[in-house]
Amino acid sequence: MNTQLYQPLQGSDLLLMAPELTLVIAVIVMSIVDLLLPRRINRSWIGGMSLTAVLVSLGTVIWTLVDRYQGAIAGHKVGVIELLGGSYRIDDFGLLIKVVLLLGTALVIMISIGHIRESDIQHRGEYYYLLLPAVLGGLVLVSSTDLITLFVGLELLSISSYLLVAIRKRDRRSTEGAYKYIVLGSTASAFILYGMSFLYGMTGTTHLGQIAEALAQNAGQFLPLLYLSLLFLLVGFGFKIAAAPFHAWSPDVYEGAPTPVAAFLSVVSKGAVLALLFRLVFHILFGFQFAGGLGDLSSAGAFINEDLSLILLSIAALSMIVGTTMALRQVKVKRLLALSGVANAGYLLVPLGLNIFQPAAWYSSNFSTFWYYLIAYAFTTIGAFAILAIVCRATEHEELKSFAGLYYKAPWLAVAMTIFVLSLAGIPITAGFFGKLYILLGAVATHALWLAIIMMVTSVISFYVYFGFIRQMFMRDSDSMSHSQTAKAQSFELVSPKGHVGPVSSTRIHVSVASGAVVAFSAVSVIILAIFPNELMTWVNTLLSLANDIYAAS
Amino acid sequence: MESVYAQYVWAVPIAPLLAFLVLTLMRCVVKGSAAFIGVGSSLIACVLSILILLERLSASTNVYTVNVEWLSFGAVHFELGYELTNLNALMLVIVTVVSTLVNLYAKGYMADDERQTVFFAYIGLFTFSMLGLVISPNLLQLYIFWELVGVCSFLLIGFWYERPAARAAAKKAFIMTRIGDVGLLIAILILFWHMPNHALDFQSIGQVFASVDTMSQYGISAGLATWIASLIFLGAIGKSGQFPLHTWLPDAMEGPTPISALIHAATMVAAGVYLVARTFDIFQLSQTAMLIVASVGGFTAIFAATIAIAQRDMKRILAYSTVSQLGYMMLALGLGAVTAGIFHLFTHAFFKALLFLGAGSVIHAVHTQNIFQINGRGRSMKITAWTFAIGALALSGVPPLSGFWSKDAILSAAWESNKLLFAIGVVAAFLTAFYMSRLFFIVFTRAKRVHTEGTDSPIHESPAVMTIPLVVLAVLAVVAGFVYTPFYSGFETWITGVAASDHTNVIVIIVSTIVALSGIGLGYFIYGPNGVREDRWSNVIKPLYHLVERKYYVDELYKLFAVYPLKVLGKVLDVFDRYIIDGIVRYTASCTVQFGKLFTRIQNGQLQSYGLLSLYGFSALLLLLLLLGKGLW
Amino acid sequence: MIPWLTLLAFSPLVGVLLLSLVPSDRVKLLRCIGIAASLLPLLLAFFIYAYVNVEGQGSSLTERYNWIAIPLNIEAIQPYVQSWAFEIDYHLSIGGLSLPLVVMTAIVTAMAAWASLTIKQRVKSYYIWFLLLEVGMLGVFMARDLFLFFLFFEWTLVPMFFLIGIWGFAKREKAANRFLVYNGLGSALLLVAFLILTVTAGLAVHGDAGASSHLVYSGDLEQMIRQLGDAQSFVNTLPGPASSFNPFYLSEAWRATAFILLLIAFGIKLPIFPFHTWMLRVHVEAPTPVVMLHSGVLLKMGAYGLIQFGLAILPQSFASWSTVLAIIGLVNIVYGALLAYVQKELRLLLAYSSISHMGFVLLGIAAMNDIGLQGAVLQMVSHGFISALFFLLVGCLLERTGTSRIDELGGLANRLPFLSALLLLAGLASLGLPGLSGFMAELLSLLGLYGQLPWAAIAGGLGIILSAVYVLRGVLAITYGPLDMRFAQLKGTQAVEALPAVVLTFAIILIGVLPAVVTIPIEQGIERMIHIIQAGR
Amino acid sequence: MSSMLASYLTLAAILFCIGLYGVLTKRSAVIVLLSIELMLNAVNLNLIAFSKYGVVPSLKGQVFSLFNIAIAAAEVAVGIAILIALYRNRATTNVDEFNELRN
Repeated sequence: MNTQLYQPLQGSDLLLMAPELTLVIAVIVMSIVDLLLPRRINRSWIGGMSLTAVLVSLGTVIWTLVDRYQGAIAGHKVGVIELLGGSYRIDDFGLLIKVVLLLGTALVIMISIGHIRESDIQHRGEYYYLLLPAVLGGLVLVSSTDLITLFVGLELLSISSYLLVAIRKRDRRSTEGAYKYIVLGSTASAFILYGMSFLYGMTGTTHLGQIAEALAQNAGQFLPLLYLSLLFLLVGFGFKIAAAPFHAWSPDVYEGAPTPVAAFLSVVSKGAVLALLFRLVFHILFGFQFAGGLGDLSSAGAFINEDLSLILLSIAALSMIVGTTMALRQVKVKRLLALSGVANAGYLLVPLGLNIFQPAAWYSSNFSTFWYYLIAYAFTTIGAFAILAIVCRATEHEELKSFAGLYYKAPWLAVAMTIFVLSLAGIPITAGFFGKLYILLGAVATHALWLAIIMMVTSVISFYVYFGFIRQMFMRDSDSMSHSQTAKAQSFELVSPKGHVGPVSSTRIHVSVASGAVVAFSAVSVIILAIFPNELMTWVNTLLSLANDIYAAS
Repeated sequence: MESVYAQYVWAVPIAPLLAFLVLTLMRCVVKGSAAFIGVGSSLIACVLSILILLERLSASTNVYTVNVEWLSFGAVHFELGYELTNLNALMLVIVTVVSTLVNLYAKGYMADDERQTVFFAYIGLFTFSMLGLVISPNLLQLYIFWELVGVCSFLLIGFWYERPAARAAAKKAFIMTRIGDVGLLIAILILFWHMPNHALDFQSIGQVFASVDTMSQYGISAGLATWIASLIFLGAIGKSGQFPLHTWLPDAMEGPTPISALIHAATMVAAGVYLVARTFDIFQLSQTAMLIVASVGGFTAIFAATIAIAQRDMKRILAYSTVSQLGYMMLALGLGAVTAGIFHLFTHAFFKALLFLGAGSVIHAVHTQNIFQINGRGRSMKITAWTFAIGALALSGVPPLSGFWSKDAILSAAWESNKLLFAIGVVAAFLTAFYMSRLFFIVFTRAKRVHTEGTDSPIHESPAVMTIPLVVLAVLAVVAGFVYTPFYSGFETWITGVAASDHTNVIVIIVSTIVALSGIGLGYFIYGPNGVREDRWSNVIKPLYHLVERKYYVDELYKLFAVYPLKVLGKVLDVFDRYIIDGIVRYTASCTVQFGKLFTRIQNGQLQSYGLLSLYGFSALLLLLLLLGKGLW
Repeated sequence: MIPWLTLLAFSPLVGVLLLSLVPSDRVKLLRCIGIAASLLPLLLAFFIYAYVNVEGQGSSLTERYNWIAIPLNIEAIQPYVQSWAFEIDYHLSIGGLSLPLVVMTAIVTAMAAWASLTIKQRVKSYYIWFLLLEVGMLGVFMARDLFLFFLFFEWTLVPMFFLIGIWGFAKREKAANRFLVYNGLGSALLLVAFLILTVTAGLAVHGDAGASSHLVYSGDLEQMIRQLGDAQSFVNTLPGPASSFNPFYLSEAWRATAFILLLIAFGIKLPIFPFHTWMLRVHVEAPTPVVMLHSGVLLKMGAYGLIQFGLAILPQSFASWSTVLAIIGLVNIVYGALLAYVQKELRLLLAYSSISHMGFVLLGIAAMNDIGLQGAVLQMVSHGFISALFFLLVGCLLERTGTSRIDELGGLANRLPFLSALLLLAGLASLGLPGLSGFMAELLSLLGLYGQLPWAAIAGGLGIILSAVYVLRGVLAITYGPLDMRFAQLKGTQAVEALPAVVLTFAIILIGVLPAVVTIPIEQGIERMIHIIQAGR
Repeated sequence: MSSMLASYLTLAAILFCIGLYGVLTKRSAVIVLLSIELMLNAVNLNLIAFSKYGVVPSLKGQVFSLFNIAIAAAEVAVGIAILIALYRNRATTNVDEFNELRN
């Protein structure tokens, strides 16, 4: 084993790591070129270049997946490929998550191309090639099975994100947000590390599979320590995914960050860490599962599974409640979306937290529901951020009021926003609805009824929040006349207080091609995902096996 | 014998229905000839029903029934159809004759009203419903038409809708009768579930309730029969204005007078009596129910008669008289004398319609209903006065007018079974004679003593179109009684189908004659042309007089014990709904918002407090694990 | 094979498409398209009604396509099954109780579209949302898959939100919000209940039991009814070890939970007593054509769901709770009536009267026999027409007088005879006059209930008196009495406005005279349901 | 042996707590960053203690701590950079005054 650990990278492995390597090369090339080119030369092409890099990376991931899928239906499933002494692995879990991450990044870059102005961000080249290491960190994160690799990936993602938030360095809010982010983020990293150190201490290894096996053997001895370390880990990761009560940074940071970066944080960063958490949790769960045997309630492992599930679901429930209720009175759109991200982190935590190893349930489709919700969430949120970028640019403030009368100014944008809003609220017929439905199915199938009810009730409360956009877009005028004045004015009219005065503002809203494409693509995807999920979900289900792809038995 | 006309019974109600439809749907086209259509259609119905009656008189044919399925699923088989019995045939004639005459009369009475078309349409609808009620072969169909006549009555009471009083009266009529209707409805529910095959037709009811044995054979206990009968009677109480649901009937006089004659005197209000007679089999099996019917009837007879003594409104006096006479009929039924009850219904229909139309004729001329304002001015209307006198005498029970015979039949039945009820009947008869003579003398004979109005325009007799019905009805009021005298009981046999013996009872004849004459005499003594003034005697018994004048405060009691509590309850619930139920909803909503605000407050921009929050979260999770964690325990 | 039901459900979309192509300033054209588009489903509904009645109910139309089939992970039960999927079928059917409700929906919607001529602002988007709402309503009454039903059910919230929020009266946004959140809560609980049923009774086993079986979680209504009808044999066919424990078993606790969730979920829509406050504001704030739909059709979705997706699936629970249902029904009837009695605003009066009338539906359901259920359905259809007519007239009234407060109006029969006559007729229908639609509905409900709970039926009779009290109070106060001088100049009714009123009146009278038009098409469906109930006992 | 481990762990825990305390209470932004370093180093101490005296001693812990040191350096570098940018905008390093982003 130890000899394997120091096994160098083989030539053939290069191909397997093509997605990551593409990004690495692109970053290096771009930074060098950016450094060498004279100042006066326009850097906008760098955006296109980084987009290309991400798309190439995405292409290789999809190509690998297609390959593996064809293998799977032909009957010879391609197994997990372990690299670098088992610390890095190419499996279907990682690949599927990478699709979401890369797709999300690509869309974020497209928003940026339409959104970022020279006046705003002086170093546009830097901006674009900082996005790549960030997503690269995400890719490493979801593929690693060793605490060290994992931590490196996490920090790559985090540090790049800190920088991205601070990219508007002349902006007071941007730097303030970045400072908050880095202080709290580093503290969270310290928590994660502290938790990891105990895991290592109990097992003497940093390989996830070996940790799981060792814990299955001797968890009973170190139970308080194990719980403590798990708690430290959960606090740290909870911070990274902005789950309540570790969410407080996210509204401030999102508000400070440029809109595309906020989108990146809420989708790519959150998705990658969630995926990692998924893997981590299932390692521990599976470890006990294999030690105890099917439905064996006597072992300590079964209890640990239950407790872990309880903790995760509590965080999930709290996130939903806090995220939703805090958003009720929120008038700043970015903060609102940040809080929506808190609630959605809660929803995404549910498939992780469901205790599928209790004998009462045979349900084990956690990953496919998780993945479906993640991609639905990615499209919806990025679409919403794209529109936010367009609208706030036009109205030059970021309050909910900036959406007022959008229907008159840009009807199609309003329609697209309606789709995203419906999806966020979980109303048919959108991907958001089906995502929640599938998660809920799992919750009910594993008899976590209390969670199902909390989930549904919070999503109903969120109706009020999200329909606030609709109220603004369709029921308000874009002039500054506030709602109360309108209502008052109309209550005096007895006879026909119906309807509105019609389109008043003639402010044209400029929609760049790239942003428009993101909006259109996201909106269509949200609908398509909802109506035709069969193919995609069959793929996921055929490819993925919880036991093989997530659990890294050494 | 083959029935010739019986198979066309369906056409009897159809004629007025067509009139209604034509008048409603083609209002603009037929505007001028509304009265003609009304009279014509009811005349057709009248002729046809007389033919049917004659046919049934000449040969005692069997019950003729036709049914078509109306609604059917599972165990439910509701049928619509018609049934012809002797009782029905008689009722058909009563209804159509009165209806025809009233239509004719209304042509004159309503000549000036611009909503004539509507009026005749309503009458058509009413006649249709009443006829449908009469020929119903089952209880459900009867109930349907029962409600329809109710709504027609409601519409016609409120015909002059601008008057708040008419609005209130219409509403009251509908709601009060509805209370009774619900009783009937519940009776139907009970019957439906306890009758074999869920049958509701009268023939099956007759079979099941033929005797105590058959009843128990079908698993119906005596107690249940009492309940059914009482509930049916509750329906009758509402419709026929029996105590305590009588208050709507006097108020219903806000409607046009022809309507009062047709609906609130002759036909609809008698439907209760008809209903009891029709379901008499059930009543017969329950002593309790019979006693209830008799007591309510007897009490109402005397109760309403006393009220009538002190009223000043001409139509109201007649209305209370109607209530009282309906009580009489109920009394008869309660005593088991179905024939007597029906017979009184028959005679009462004519003379009471006559009285109302006569009153209408006077009112039409003098434009007031207050008898003290009319104050003898009716004397110049000769035909009206004479026909009214005939009606009053018939009602008072002066031999040999029709009222005498029917009242006699009831009193003799009472004499035979219950002396107390007989006494009540006699007192009521005396009071009837008294208040009728009071009414007649004040309106038609009193000398003009006070001129309330400055210029007293001369009073003319009403046009022929109004007086002809009066004359016809007067004739009927005289002769109708000879159908069933103590010396001839063929009518009873014909109605009940059981051979009956004559029931001559000399004592009763003598008593009732004396009572009627003395009542008239007392009335003449007080109110005659040279009578003493009313306040002489009314002052003597002032409290009692007030009590009677205010109708025993029944309306006030209703207001106190039904209307106000309902209103107060409604208001209380409204507050409850607004502040408690909705309050909880709003409170929940605001709690949610407040909960969100709680967290928002932590969002103060200080990164260190964010860190602290996370630390608290960490501790909370630790606590959760310590408390609930299964692994640690 | 023409997919008639799909055509019916989605035919309003034709209108949506056309409307979106027309520029928004051509108001007249937009209105024509809107109305024509709502006539299209009406024609189809009539056609289907005739077709089903001619061909007999055996041929009741059904359409079924596989739609969503999400494979589920089977690693946890690998040895016992080959595959496992979660399926949502696109399954429409007109059988059961649906047909009369579908026809009613189509008629009321078309009439409401016609009545929407009063809408002056933003006509284009109004009709688009209006037609989208119709899709949802028609779909609700035809869906035979729990989740498909839910999709349509939940979808109706969105167009309603817009219709209330944009075209409503002064406090429209508040009303829209409250409508959305309150009803959203209802449908959220509904979804949980549906999922409980799906993960237990919704499991179908295809193929042999043992290693080669294919499991399917599905929300198929028929299958669920079948399996719950014969719970014992169902459990035995399940895969896996014949252990004492089976995750697919619907335990008593879960059954009760599902029942209560269903009751609350549909109860909010119906609405039943403590959950009714949301509808008051909608009645007052929404534009009257929308209230026609809301009160006429949307409330019926709750009642329909309670029967088709509650009673049919969980007959045992309903049977053991029937007394409670009856009591709730009685409370609804009396509470609604008493509150209607003291309202000063006609629209609120009608809202409370809806609560009262829907109480009869609950009584019919509590009866648990064919008579009661027929009564309940009849009441749904009848109340649909009556309240639509009422609100149509209220709309005309508001248009003219600017108020619908009872204490401000009076004597309108003088100036508006036609409108007043219809108002009176609607009132009479609402208080259950024979010959109009309400009578047979209430009679059958009570009749059925008497067979089950005699005391409740007798108490329900009280409601009949109270309904007369409040209806007459409201209607007579407006139409009868002396005419206020303010209204001396009111214009009479125009033929354009009169048409929908006449159609609705005709429907009310038709059902009153021939209730068989409603009862015959649902006879078989109800028979089946009764069979299920009796088998469950 | 295990007593050695316990004292190392206790020391690390104390360090971690001091660091956390510093992060949560110190007003100077630089000291806050420094406190984070303290926390990270507490972890390193932990790792090395485990790697030497742990239940299953192995070299991996030391390798891990090396990675940590490198990453912590990067983190602090970025942190200081951001702080400088922030200082340029605000002319203060007082953490309390960084509260422009709030509700």
